[in-house]
Amino acid sequence: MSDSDHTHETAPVTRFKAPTRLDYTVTAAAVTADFLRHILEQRLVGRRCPVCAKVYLPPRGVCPTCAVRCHEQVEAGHAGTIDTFSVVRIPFEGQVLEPPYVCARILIDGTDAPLLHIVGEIAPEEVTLGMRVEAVWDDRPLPTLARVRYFRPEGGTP
Amino acid sequence: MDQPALTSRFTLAYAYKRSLGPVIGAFMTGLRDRRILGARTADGRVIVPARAYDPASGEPTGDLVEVGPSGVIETVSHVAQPSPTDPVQVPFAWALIRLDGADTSFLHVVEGSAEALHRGLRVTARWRAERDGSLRDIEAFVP
Amino acid sequence: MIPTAVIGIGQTRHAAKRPDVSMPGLVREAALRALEDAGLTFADIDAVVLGKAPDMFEGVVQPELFLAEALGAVGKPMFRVHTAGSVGGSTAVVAAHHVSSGVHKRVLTVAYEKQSESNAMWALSQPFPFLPPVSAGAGGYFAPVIRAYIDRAKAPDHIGWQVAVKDRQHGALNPCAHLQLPDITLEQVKASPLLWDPIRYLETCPSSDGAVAMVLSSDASTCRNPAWVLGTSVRSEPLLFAGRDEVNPRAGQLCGADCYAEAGVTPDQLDCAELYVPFSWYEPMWLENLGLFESGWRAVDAGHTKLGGRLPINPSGGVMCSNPIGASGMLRFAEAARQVRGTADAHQVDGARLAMGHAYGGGSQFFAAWIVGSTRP
Amino acid sequence: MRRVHVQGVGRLPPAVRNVPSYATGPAWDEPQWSVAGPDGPELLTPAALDEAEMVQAVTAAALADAGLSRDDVGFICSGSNDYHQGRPFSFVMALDGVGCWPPKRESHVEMDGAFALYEAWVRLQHGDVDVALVYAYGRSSLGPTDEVLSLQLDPYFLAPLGPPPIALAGLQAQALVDAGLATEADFAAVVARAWRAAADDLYTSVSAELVEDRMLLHPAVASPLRAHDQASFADGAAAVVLVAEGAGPAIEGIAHCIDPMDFGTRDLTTSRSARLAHAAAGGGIPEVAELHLRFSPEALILRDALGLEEALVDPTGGTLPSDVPMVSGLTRVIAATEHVRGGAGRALAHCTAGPCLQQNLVTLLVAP
Repeated sequence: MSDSDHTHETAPVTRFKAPTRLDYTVTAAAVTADFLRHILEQRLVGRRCPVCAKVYLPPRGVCPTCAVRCHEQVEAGHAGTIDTFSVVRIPFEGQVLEPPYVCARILIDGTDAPLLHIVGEIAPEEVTLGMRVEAVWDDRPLPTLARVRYFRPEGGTP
Repeated sequence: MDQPALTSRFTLAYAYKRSLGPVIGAFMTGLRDRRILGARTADGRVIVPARAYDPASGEPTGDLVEVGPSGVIETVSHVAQPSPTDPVQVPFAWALIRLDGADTSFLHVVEGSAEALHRGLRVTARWRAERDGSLRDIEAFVP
Repeated sequence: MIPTAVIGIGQTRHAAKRPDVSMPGLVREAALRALEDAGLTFADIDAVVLGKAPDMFEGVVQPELFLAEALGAVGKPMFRVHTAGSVGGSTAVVAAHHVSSGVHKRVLTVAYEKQSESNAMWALSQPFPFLPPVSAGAGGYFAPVIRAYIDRAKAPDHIGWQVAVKDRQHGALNPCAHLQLPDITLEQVKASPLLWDPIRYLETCPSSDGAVAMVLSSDASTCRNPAWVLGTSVRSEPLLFAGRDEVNPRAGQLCGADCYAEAGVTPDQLDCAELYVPFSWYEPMWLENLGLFESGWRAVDAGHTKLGGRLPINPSGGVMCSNPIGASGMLRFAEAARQVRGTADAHQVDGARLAMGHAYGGGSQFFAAWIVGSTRP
Repeated sequence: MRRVHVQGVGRLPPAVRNVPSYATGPAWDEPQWSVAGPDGPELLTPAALDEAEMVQAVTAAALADAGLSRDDVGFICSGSNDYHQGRPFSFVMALDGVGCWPPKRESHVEMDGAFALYEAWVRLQHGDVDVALVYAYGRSSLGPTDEVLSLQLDPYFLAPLGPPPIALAGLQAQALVDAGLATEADFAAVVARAWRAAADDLYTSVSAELVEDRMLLHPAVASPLRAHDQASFADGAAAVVLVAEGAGPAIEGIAHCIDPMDFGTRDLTTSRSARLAHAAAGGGIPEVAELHLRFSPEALILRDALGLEEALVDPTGGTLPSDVPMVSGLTRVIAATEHVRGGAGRALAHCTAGPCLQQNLVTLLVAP
């Protein structure tokens, strides 16, 4: 037994902390890598399913309803329509933006399924279903969907 | 692919909080107080570490019983080069130790060279000076 | 198919934190109560089927492995299901099939979550490289769907408040329920902060620690009041695809239809239902999705879904009162069984003979349901 | 019980990563996966495919092998683990690969795909569906597979000490040696034979070789085990189509069982759960067995527990040269299926989970 003893606690032990840390190295699959390279060039390029002809943005390696691989790349527009949205008003762990902000499902022109993104340059109360919005690009060359900083009302804020 | 792959590092890290309940809590409290506790099963065996249930049957256990802190190595696997996450940073072994008074063996580490450690060797717990109620309150077992 | 019955049910007291128990302690609290209710011990059980949501909530990989000892599964089959939020329901279905198939006679099924070991929001919002950032949180995912429902159904705002009040009034009759808000009012719900517009604070479920267990058996001879499993179903669809209707998902409709067909009943024959409603607006949405009412919000507005109403929904208080995620679905299934066994105590629906349990998960894409009855099929 | 048949199989060859540094033989190229492209088969590196694409490749292959279409499938069940992929709900996006539309009866286990196959078999016994599609996918290339496996350990009594998988396997191996049941040379022989067999197997991408008499010269990592005694991890995916009343190899029995995790209450020289699972699956001696090995000593324990004395074991090389997390058990079923298709009368497929063979599943396949 140890001679010195610095432990003076007498209350029962009821819990302990268990720190875990796992480091991963992730490589973007080819379909995602293509999309992100296009994003760097300020282009939104989706993929079309060879069976149902639906266009997905971000592109999908496999059509989720037809289970076939999608190879054909399709240039989408930089504007779209708000399918639906919510206003995030609470802070939470892991959050990137300062609330309140509008999180919307946007159907980009030339695509068939909505993209989840942020709507900016407009008061949350002013956002409506069916509103037309356009991409505002970030100046930084981010190889992620954050290259589009947010979407704003088409033609800029009135 | 003729273009370079996009590769990114990603870390999943979190400090989970484990609440212990009465029996695991008593065991950890015991370690902090330099005591190793087992639990007596319905058929009279003493299992270590103490748990609220018999691992073999799931049935509740009864009294807590102090065991060790010395015992005998039952099985040993030697590690010549400790990794930074290992409990000790000198040559050591992972060992199943039958503590005095226990009917099951207890997994911990034993310090020593491969030549020095073997089945049947008597070892005893060396306690950490700063203890907080976890298995690492036992720094290692030593011959 | 071999007739299968629920002959034992146990659940924990649900709370934001259960610092008084370990994970084995939590699951045993439910499992031992279920065994006691069934008049059995672990030795009588042939197999254990465990469900819970992501391992990352507690930071233990495949926790069924270390929990085998606590659940008396040593020397037996131990099975683990994970289908996101619907997991508790899917797990009960898998357990029921273990019996109905004739593979086992008596199965213990358990579902749990100990969310206080971490922060669920953290576990779910870890930004993964190259994926679109999830910047909205759990409510942020479902709030746009709720907005779309409100817009489509032309539902008035107070429907969400009504469900929030009704479920908390029901939960106040259930001593196991986490939230105890017997005096909650519409005004309080209406005045509570908007979290994810249109969802207000009091229209959301809590985050809970809890577990639930059931004993399923092909031998109900020792049970005075078994709940017979008349129909089971699971249906899934992809998360995101062109033309997907998340307000009224096809997988949910088919899950309900399968379940009615297997049970040989029509929705109007049900005496009550426990539906997976983590945000109050999901009650009217699921009422329509499952074909229980043509207009969900009008049914709520008319009081049809209250205890004493035409079809009481979530008499236990539901997910709106207790949400140990991995267990939430199985709690719905177990509460449905309690109703037809006549053991639902203060939240008993008088004379309930036929009840439905329902769960969903992922982005409203994984569905599970069962219908239980007091009469042997 | 309904007789259930393995009607179709599909898999991606395992993409192996951590081969022992002292393995010899021809250097192998980075493995490539052949998947359907717009103009015929396309060769891609594993990293080029996302999980949905991996699942698509194997499920399409299994359905084609079975001569069935997606519309014929009544139930889908999959196996995977979030931690190997590094994110919660990884199975949600993978579901895209199987085309779960119109909505299917579908379920998922946080276990090896062999357990998904077990659930599908139970579902076929329930009787409401006749065709089930099972798949599994896993990557070891993304993260620290050993550390993920260590997070399986009891979070109160084992995980805080952090023993790596090879340390626990080392204790099991030493228990065998102490009991006089095996020697280090026996372990080396298991490994050398597995790698030799894998080099001859068309399906594996491994062509490295371990020379038996030189293997013991390398230092132990956790005595008596050396680096080569641990399976090399790989990426991969696999799928199986099960049908009731079909023509393919038939499932004679399938069962699983678990031991305590607590090593102090187990006899590590044997596997009670493997023996019980084998008995529950019908027992008997197979002609050929495909084992899910994480460490070489497990071959000796399973040979005894599963009664394999007379059986041909792991003619494909098994999992020591290529262990795909959450997939290896299902690929054992596929390998066993192919043995029966090739004329074997009775084949055994094994799957394990947890430290030191804690949980075991046994599938017995026979000619239809």
